[in-house]
Amino acid sequence: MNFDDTPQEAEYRAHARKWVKDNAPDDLMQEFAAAEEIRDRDARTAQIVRVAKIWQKRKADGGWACLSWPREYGGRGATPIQRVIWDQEEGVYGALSGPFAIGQGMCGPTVMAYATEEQKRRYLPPLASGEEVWCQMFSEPAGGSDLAGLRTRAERDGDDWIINGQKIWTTGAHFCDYGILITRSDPNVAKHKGLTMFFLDMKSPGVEVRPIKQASGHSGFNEVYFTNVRIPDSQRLGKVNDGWNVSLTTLMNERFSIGARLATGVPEFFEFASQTKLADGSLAIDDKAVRSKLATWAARSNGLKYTAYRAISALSRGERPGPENSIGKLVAAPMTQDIAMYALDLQGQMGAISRDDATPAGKLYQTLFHAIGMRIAGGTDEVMRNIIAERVLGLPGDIRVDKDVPFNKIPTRGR
Amino acid sequence: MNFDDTPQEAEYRAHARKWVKDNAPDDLMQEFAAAEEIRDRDARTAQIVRVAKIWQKRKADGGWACLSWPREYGGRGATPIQRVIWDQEEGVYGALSGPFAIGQGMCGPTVMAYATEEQKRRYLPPLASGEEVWCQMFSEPAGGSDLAGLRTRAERDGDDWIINGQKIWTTGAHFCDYGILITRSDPNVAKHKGLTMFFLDMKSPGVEVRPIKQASGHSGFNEVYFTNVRIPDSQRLGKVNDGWNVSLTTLMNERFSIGARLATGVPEFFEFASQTKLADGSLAIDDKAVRSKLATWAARSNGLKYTAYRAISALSRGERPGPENSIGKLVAAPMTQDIAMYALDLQGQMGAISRDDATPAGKLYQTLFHAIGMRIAGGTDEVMRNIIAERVLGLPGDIRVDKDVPFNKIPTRGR
Amino acid sequence: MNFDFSDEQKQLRDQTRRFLSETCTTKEVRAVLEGKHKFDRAVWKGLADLGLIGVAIPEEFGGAGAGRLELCIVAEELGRALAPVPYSSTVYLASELLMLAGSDAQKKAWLPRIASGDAIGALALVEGIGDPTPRSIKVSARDGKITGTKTLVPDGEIADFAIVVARGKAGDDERGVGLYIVDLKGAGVSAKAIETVDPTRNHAEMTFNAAAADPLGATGEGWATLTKVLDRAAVLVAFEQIGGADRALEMGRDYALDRMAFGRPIGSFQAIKHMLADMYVAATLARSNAYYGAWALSTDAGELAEAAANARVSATQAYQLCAKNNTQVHGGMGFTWEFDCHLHYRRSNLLALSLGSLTFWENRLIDEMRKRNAA
Amino acid sequence: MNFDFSDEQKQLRDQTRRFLSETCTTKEVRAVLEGKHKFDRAVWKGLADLGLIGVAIPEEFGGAGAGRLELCIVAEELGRALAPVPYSSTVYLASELLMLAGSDAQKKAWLPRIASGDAIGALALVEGIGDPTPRSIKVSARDGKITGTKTLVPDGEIADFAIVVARGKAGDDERGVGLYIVDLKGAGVSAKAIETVDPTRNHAEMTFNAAAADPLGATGEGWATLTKVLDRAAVLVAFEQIGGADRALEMGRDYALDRMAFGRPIGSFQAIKHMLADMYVAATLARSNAYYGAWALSTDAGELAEAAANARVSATQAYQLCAKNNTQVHGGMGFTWEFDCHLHYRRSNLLALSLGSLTFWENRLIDEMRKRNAA
Repeated sequence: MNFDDTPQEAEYRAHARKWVKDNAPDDLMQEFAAAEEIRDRDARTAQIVRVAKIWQKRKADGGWACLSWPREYGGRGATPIQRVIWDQEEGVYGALSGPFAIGQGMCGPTVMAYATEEQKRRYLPPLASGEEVWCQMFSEPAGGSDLAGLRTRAERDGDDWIINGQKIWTTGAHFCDYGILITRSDPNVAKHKGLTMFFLDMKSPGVEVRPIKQASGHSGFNEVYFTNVRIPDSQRLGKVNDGWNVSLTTLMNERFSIGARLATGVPEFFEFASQTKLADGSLAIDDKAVRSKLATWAARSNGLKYTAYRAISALSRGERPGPENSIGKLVAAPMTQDIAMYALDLQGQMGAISRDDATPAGKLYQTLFHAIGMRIAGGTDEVMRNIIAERVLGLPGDIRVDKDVPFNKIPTRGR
Repeated sequence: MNFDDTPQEAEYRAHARKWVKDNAPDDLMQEFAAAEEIRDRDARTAQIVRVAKIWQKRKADGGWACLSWPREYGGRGATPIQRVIWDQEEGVYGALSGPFAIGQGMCGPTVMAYATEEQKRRYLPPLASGEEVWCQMFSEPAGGSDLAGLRTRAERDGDDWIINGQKIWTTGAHFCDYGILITRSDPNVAKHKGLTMFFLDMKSPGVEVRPIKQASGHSGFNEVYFTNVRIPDSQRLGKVNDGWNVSLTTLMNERFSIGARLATGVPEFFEFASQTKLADGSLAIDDKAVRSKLATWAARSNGLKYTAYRAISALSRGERPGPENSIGKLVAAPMTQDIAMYALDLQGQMGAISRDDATPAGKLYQTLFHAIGMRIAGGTDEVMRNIIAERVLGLPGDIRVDKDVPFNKIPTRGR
Repeated sequence: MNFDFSDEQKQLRDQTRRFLSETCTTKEVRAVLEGKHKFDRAVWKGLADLGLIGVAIPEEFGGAGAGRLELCIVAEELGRALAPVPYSSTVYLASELLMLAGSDAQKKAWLPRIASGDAIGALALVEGIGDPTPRSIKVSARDGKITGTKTLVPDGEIADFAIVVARGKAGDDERGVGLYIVDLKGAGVSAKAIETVDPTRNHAEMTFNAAAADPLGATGEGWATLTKVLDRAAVLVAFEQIGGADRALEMGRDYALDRMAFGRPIGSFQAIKHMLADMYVAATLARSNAYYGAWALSTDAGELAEAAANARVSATQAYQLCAKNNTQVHGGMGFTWEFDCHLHYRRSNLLALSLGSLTFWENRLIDEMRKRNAA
Repeated sequence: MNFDFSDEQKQLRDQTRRFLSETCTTKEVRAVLEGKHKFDRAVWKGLADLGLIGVAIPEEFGGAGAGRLELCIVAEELGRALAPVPYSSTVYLASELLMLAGSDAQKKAWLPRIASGDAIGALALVEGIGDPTPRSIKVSARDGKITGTKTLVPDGEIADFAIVVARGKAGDDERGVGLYIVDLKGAGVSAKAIETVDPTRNHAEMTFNAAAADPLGATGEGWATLTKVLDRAAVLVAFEQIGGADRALEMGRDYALDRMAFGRPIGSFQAIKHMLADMYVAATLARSNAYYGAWALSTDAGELAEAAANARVSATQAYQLCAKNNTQVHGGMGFTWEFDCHLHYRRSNLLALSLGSLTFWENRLIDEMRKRNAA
């Protein structure tokens, strides 16, 4: 048991480290941080994407973009563990590539699995190099946890499909060039059996992107409306009505993010408690109630870290980590919410102040709202528990009353 | 808003208080407490029942037994609020009547609703006066939360029924004279539709009572085995195959116990924390971690107390309290378990000692095991949450895959 | 035993609820949230016209002369409706302080104006991070002038007068702390808006620069007076919280009944059912504890401090749980600005800190339990 | 990175599990529970024969000369099997104390006998309610004789020797505390059985009346030595706990798959599914934290104290949760003596207090986090 690289891994790490050192984008990081201060959403986005593209292109030129992809599609055929080593060495600079995360992490693998060779050679390299940005359009107002309940229609019209409907929670739609889109192509069959996947140009006529205002007041996501949008059948991914299986490729890649650092709120709370005095003049971290809570949170946070290390070790042995890695978000999301509430409480009435530089726990204030989304995005706490119960522990699935029922016969209102 | 009696209530209370004062069974209480020290189960039970019968008979002679029952069946036709006032005035002495609780609280109302007039006049007065003791035989190894899944068979044989099967968790079966029994009379129909209720003499040939050893090592409950036990059809309660509806009468009365004091562990923990010093020499109750936990527990415990007061107020206005009173056990049971574990923890390694007079939290040690049963008896935590969700909040019932399936076609093994 | 409100009080509840359901929908709440106004004047005026601001103010000072139980009723409805009005500052705090410690002249000067809705009051107490203690009070009151900064004053921007907790004598203990009435329209007062988790309630940082101050009661008695009024106010805030908790529970229940997933209402899944059951349990316990607080408040019982702390701990936990779980039940919709879930999430987190943190009230509950047991 | 056990270590695990599954079923555990023996001699002898008692004892003292990682492996399996043997007392505590602080003669005297299974050791530390501190040590060691009472000594009745924490010099602080080897077969020693929550593990109150004592290391260094060994032992107990947690989770999962209610396996109800998912999460976090502890233990890293506390907090919470929830999943069956649920419920509550309470280890974790951050 050790934390050491194998000789090959060590060599790869040295190589990556040198490249990062030689190409360190500290200037870009400053611009990236400065963008956070820009209040206008479009201007802020523009600056973030501009900076991201510079760094991504630099990585692509150096051979570090999408490095586990085949060379012919813009990668370098790296192993999963090499990918992890790169991520570790890229470190904080990895944040710069945020705008490409979904495109490269989810759309790319789907295109790779289902597009024609010609399409792959056309679309994957610029996706890898950041020259073109992709988004993923799955969620709908009526299809959240029940993704297959989606209603966006695709109707065949000659060599094209006509799309009408609405997607929601689309990250980056407002700055993306392309997107993958799942639609309902046959409402007369059971819900999983009538879906078809496409990719499309986000500038297509009839596509309208609108920002969603979140509970916090910020706008990080979009709604995308489709009005008679025309997609050539050649941009279909997978077979007609086989979109559910195609989407599983995409989603499997969503959950396959080993060692991705989830915000747990623990370091922030530790720092806060180490600096903040309570009403009786004592330091918060000397308070027994604070210590007891922090110890539990710290142990859970540490547990996530070392669970990721175990997964990396499995990768290093050439194994593929399983669904047990889905515990990360389930542990982190509600915990950050609890931590934020407790940090506010320890400050008394001043804890209510929302300007994040105004109070010692200001950063934790933002978590109060961030946690709401974190507990839902990519599967609610309840869905994650179901996944663990069913896929890890082998317990039965929920009873499916809509199984084998034609989609258009499934009730849409509870009462 | 006040805690005052109406003039009528005050008069009733004064009357009850005087009687209790004049007849105070302090001598019986001593014998009752002494019985706890007797290790032999039968001898202990015999002493408890003997003492209970003396007090119950005294109450019956004074007109205070089952006082809400009609006079012709041994009661005095009191209102529900008068019953509550009596319970308050009887106070700690009420514990003496423990052996009659199930018979008077559950069997009596069922007999009253379904037996013949002759039977009622024969059986109810001695049940009220404690001269005859009754038990309730519903639960089975295969029918816990799913009571209607029971398997004890009743087969018609002329004017009799022949009973074969097994009941479990039968309180008091070893000292009871009579019992009510629910059986499966028709396995070919859906499970709720093939049940029939009876009452029987517990001395009937073929009835065998065996103690159950609990997780704690104690034996408070019994299994009851039936081997070709013969019950005359005249002892049937309700119609053939209508036993499910009859059982609802019984169970409704189980849950209708207003203001019944549930052990929450809070007073014991408060006393413990006020007396126990921690490793740093400080009193536990001065420790911030202890205070925070205790405050939450105390507020929940107080909440139960004042919820009972609200129910009593509704009774006083002539209203019938609803299913919202089922929160008591759901709140108290897991809380006592948490409190017990925490009390043991605060004592360090010595907390593990099981002799209840050996450590300051000795009483709380017993709670560790008591809580296991409390979280299950009369409906598990999960069943109680379902009841609240469905009957109070109006949410849909669970999907019933065994609805309308003949009982003998329902699978009995999960894999 | 009649551990419930009277029929007349229930009528008051119905009347208040009707008024608020007509004039104070979430449309009005959102107008304040989005900064269109600093509070809702129409609701405030309506409350005054119905006699609800001065409900507990004696008739001789222009009020309705009813009791504290009626205040509890109104508080619950305001909490339920998320009313964006300075009721707690003006009524639970300023008005109660005046009634408890004010001279006849002071009462005559302010109470009628409060009752009529013409004067909004505020309590200027907090001077920094943490729950206030006598030691934390540095703002000074000398020669009838107040100087210093109060870092967070609820309704500070919209109030007409404030009761300022200030140090009237040297030292750092309770003996030097007094209460002072400051007319905020006078010289030497400035207020800067502070945005909090719940912008539907106004907050400001207030700086006093030799502002004219009228002592309310004797210096040295200020802290004791304040403590007593905070206990009373705690019961009333608990009623706001149980009103909010009930509403959040209803919202969650309704959404769970309507929203379909996998061909079923999501309320048919045990994960959702049990989440809602837990909310119901917390809300019920909190309501019962609030009722006990109401009894102690209305009778000025010796148990008030314990009952108030008990009510606050229970109500804070219940409202936070209900608001948080309601948001979770709503899934992605709960994460949008458009749905009302975040309004309760915001308010629950604001009220959790009002008049002192959960930790503060937990400690107060234990202290009072010990006192009672020692007695 | 290879943050996992090696293939050889995994073979050791399989071998240990096989041995225990044959010789240490719950039938054997129950024999001890019901008082038929004070521990299971056959299992103890088998462990010795397999070289598992002396697995970490150097070969020169009769051991297998393997490392602490191998100990972790064995510990997990013993926890899983609820083994009723004095392994933790003898191996994690007595043997480790001897190896850390013993003279060559002391090692020669005891370690080979430990490895062969002929000598059972115990740590006599606790003198009353609460986690031990230097101040709590009153048992005295004077002129080579120990006098006083240790209120709870794990394996006290069955041990052949004890390492007694005693006060060798006047005063009440750490400087007077030393460790002493006492042969329990000698004069002046008496042991009285004490029943605990888990009677499958022996406990006794031990009284020393001028019992002959052999100092283990210098007086004044005793507390530091003890602290270091408790940290090491904490990692090993955490492995026992994760073994138990995993087994309790499996039992709950298996029962949920088999047991039918309402025509479905109870494991198809979300309330049960999610309870089991939460158990899985806790057990997984605890396992990962235990592995980090194992790394720190095996390398004697500077992070050991923090890693040990982290492992203990996590493992205690996980095992208590899994054992408690497993019992709840079993419904009425979990409340019977006949089903094995209570065996884990008992053991989880015993181990939660071993080597110090959860509160103790929580505080130690925070202290160590602060030290690291200050450095």
